[in-house]
Amino acid sequence: MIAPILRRDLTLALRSGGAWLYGVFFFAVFIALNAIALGGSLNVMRPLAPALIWLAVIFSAMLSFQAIFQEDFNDGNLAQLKLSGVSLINLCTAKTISFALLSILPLLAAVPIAALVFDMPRDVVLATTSSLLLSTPAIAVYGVLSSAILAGRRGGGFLIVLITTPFLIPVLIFGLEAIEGFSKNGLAAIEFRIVIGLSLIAIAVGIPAAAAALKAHLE
Amino acid sequence: MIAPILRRDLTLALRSGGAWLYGVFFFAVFIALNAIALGGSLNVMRPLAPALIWLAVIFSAMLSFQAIFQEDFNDGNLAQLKLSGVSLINLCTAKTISFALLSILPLLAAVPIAALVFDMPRDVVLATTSSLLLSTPAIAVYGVLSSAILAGRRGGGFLIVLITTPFLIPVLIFGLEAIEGFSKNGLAAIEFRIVIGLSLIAIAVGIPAAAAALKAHLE
Amino acid sequence: MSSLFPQIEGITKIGVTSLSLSRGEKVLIDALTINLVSGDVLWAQGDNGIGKTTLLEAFAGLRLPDEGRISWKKNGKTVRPSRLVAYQPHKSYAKPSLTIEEDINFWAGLRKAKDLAEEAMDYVGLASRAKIATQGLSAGQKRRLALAKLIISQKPIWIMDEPAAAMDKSGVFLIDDLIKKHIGRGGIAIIASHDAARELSSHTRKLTLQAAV
Amino acid sequence: MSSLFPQIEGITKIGVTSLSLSRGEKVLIDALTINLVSGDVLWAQGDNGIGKTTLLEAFAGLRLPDEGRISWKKNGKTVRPSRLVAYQPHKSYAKPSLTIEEDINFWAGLRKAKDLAEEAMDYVGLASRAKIATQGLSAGQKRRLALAKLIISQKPIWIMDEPAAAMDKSGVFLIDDLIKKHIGRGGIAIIASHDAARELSSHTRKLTLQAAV
Amino acid sequence: MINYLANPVRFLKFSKIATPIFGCLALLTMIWGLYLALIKSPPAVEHGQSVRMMYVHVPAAWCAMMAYTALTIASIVSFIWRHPLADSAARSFAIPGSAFTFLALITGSLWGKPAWGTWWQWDGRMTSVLILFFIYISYLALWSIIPERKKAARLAAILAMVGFINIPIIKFSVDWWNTLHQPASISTPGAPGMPPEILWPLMMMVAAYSFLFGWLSLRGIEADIIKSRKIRSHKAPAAKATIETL
Ligand code: HEM
Ligand SMILES: Nc1ncnc2c1ncn2[C@@H]1O[C@H](COP(=O)(O)OP(=O)(O)OP(=O)(O)O)[C@@H](O)[C@H]1O
Ligand SMILES: Nc1ncnc2c1ncn2[C@@H]1O[C@H](COP(=O)(O)OP(=O)(O)OP(=O)(O)O)[C@@H](O)[C@H]1O
Ligand SMILES: [Mg+2]
Ligand SMILES: [Mg+2]
Repeated sequence: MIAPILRRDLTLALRSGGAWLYGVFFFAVFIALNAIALGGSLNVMRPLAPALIWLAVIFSAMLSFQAIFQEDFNDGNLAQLKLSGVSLINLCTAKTISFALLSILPLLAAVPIAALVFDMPRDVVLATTSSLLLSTPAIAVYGVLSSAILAGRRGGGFLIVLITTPFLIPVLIFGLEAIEGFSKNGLAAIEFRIVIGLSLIAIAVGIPAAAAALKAHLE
Repeated sequence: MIAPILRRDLTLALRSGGAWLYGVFFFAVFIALNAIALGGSLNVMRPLAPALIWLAVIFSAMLSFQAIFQEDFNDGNLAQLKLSGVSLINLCTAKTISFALLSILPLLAAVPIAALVFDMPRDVVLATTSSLLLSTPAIAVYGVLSSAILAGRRGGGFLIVLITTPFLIPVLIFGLEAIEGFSKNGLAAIEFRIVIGLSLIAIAVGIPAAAAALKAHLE
Repeated sequence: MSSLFPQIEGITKIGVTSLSLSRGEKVLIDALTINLVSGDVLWAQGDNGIGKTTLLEAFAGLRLPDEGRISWKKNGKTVRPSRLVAYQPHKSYAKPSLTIEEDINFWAGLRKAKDLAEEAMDYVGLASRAKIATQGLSAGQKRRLALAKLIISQKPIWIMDEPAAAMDKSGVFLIDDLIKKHIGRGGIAIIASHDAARELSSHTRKLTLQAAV
Repeated sequence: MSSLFPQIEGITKIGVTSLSLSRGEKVLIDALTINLVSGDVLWAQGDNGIGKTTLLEAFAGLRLPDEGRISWKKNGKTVRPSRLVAYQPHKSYAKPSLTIEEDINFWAGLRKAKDLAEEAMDYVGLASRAKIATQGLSAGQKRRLALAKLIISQKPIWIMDEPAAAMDKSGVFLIDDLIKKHIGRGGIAIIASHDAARELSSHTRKLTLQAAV
Repeated sequence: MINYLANPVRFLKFSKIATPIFGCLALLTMIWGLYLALIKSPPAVEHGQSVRMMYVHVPAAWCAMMAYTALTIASIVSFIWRHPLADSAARSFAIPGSAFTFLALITGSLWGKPAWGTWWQWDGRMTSVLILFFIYISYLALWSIIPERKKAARLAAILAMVGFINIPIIKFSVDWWNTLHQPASISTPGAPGMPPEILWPLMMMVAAYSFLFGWLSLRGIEADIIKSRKIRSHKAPAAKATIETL
């Protein structure tokens, strides 16, 4: 029962007038404003580039977190989904996948462009993209979890930022470490294994927790 | 007729479970994640501090832009406000003031704390706070304008970021210049006059434009 | 008649000339002409989706006509619709986190009629709930709150979309009584409803919309 | 009887024992005991805000009782409410940007009943609007869409909150007809409505809630 | 002239003649200009063959700005007189306008690599073109997310007009910011005393881009008029209204 929900979420996203693409624009705006604020000299920017790209992805994702369950909760669709007999674990899995597809992967596609703007060396681009890709499950799961916890709170947008920060800080730290590690050991670097581990833990813990949070809302 | 709307917005904000404070949390999270991602050494961070604080304010404000009219539009309150005979100019003025009070001023109060974290010299803190304070009207007006244009669009959150960016970039640039200027000429620096000018232009152009946008939605 | 329903000064008119309205690809109303003056009731009927709500929105000045025009007149002078019209839509427009009292006081304040707020709450039967946040209200209570706001608006033209939906029996009586009082003091009422049209004034007109074949 | 209404296998029961429900400080339902089996209709009545919707949510398993318990049984075995219950709330739960067709197909797909979607749309009179986004639907059309989703859910217990609100005359007939068919095939219907209770099955029970004095 | 063309029927008549003319002129000047630019003109002393990029880049940048000016004028007309043709025009200017902006960015980047060894510099001019691109994108996005045409036209017009007021401010601000942080490190081979063998192909390409812009815009307006007519003729019939007095 994951496929129909996934399909519906993708349809809804396509109907939203390209709203899913705006994440990419946010990414671009984030990079541009940072470049402007930090003075714009490439010598200053180049070493900061992987960190800025990571931050752009994290913030862009964070801003979409709230929407994961909010609408379905407010318009009564979540209650109906529960009554329809869909397992909440499946529901959370579907939401994780659709979030990763719609809100994170487009950002990864934008990384090479950011790389041009910062004049990043090719292997740093590769390392940045890989570390982001491997962290995608963790980012998406924590988004689903916090959105499930806060479903239906108006003005929860900022609170969600606060709730997810502690979860995302390790992801960010090891993601950036992995980029460093890459320059020495390539994809075999131990840091990449840590990143993968973080993603697996997130899935194992976060999805059941999100399902439990939804259940608590619906009874 | 500005006062009752302002009073209601403030009441609603207080009822929202502290949602208006989350802007401050976002500000803190933004600073913290930047510090972590950029490596955290004070020598690297100190010169970047005013820029990071400005960015934190801009992004935090941007994220609240959408909410300015969205709920009032979706639940029919905006149509009723129009029918009640409130002039849309007054409405936009009230929204600008409430946004400045609820979403920007708390951030300014948080600037001194960020200053401690970055170990900023006292006059830089003063310069940063003044430049932000003088830019507050411009930031708030552009938020009201873009929210009025996008009222009622679901998924407009990111689009609002895109729409407001071109307006906020000059504010950001001159705001940061003003901080530089302060070190030479204090508050008398020409850059401060430019910042004030930008705010005045924003008010003169943005509020009537926002009112016109609301009118377009409601007829 | 209590101070909730003061006499309405002057003559109010609403004139519709060859009005056309459409939604998406669908023309709902075409070439409708009708004039209403103080003391008139217009009772719009028709199947689901025929266009009653769309028409009411145009009457309220919240929807531009595709063609034709609507004019709102006070003592012969054309004025903005917001001067004359109060509109009760299908959906409640109470702020979830405000109490009933706060919500109604806000609208009363805008009309400079704070003294009426309490009386109106009492009139629609919500006085005992005054301190509850409106998000906890039942469907019918939300409609009653909207009625109270209609009253305190002190406008001569009332536009009501399905006012009796979700109302209990006493609520339906209340609505009829309200409309009669409003007409009696020189108001106009425009109502969309699936209930059989009732003669609420000596000038009740029934507008029936029927699907074209 | 068309394939939209297949016979319901086995016996369905819903048992409520000394149920108490409250909202905020207010106790709405206290010590209610009632049992319903296949073929029963429960018609809940009472003034606005008395607690009908709150009760229906508890029946649907969407609200935990303060005290007492509710059990849902299929052939004597207790099961989760989501196995048995379909619920039509006051508010429409259609996704604004999906077309009617897409919205209904989604729910049909979840119930593995895609073949019924079209028939159900036709049954409630929306077939001609299948390609319109649900945000454009009129109030009554939204209720009809919810009815269609109730049908395709293929559940034995139907819980309907004010189903006739905003419905035109043909819609009211449709609802009565639907409920009769559903009861005829061994279903249970629980209805909250301000309309006079009608005998929709030989086992229609009326539950009247009255404010305590 | 403008008054005359404001009627869609007359406009269609006019564009039936004008569109192919613009198309042909665009094609001719483009071929001639490219010939002059790519084959006939000499490589620059400083930049070698890569100078030829200038003939694609500079006209694109100019036309991007010209298109925005046209867009603003159409928006003002649309806002004040609520004329549907002005809406069509505004929207039809924005599409090629955004394409030219994008082209200026891309060709600038491609030029930047051989010229300065990097694809991008955060200098004032490039930054302001990037911002112009943002404005175009949000303008077009606004059209795409609002289904009601009249409403979309009005809101988009407001955005375009306010955006125009902002453009000198952007230009002023990024130049200012750039001069303080980055002393001009870019050599611009386009100073006023340009030799004719560079000026000529450049002017020819500017003409080509302008005709192209005219052609694309006219076609856009035409298509828009025809589409809105089709919608109008396809509309389902209205309900029958009867009024009786009780
Ligand atoms: C993405 C990067 C670039 C952008 C967005 C850009 C943008 C522009 C714009 C807007 C203009 C017209 C300015 C005016 O008329 O005042 C222009 C002209 C010009 N650009 Fe670029 N440019 C870019 C990269 C480059 C590069 C790498 C070079 C060469 C090294 C270059 C050389 C020129 C020249 C020679 C002109 C004509 C200058 C003049 O007429 O005064 N541009 N560019
Ligand atoms: N984009 C669209 N394309 C075609 N038809 C549309 C579109 N949007 C709305 N409609 C139709 O417009 C009509 C709107 O009807 P409206 O809400 O005015 O009806 P109503 O008479 O108030 O009905 P009800 O009694 O159910 O409240 C509906 O029939 C709907 O299907
Ligand atoms: N926080 C609260 N404190 C006190 N009372 C509350 C609170 N929240 C809700 N209520 C009351 O609970 C009741 C909920 O009623 P419910 O929605 O079940 O009524 P209903 O019988 O369905 O009415 P209707 O016919 O209008 O739909 C209302 O009377 C409401 O005022
Ligand atoms: Mg309606
Ligand atoms: Mg109810």
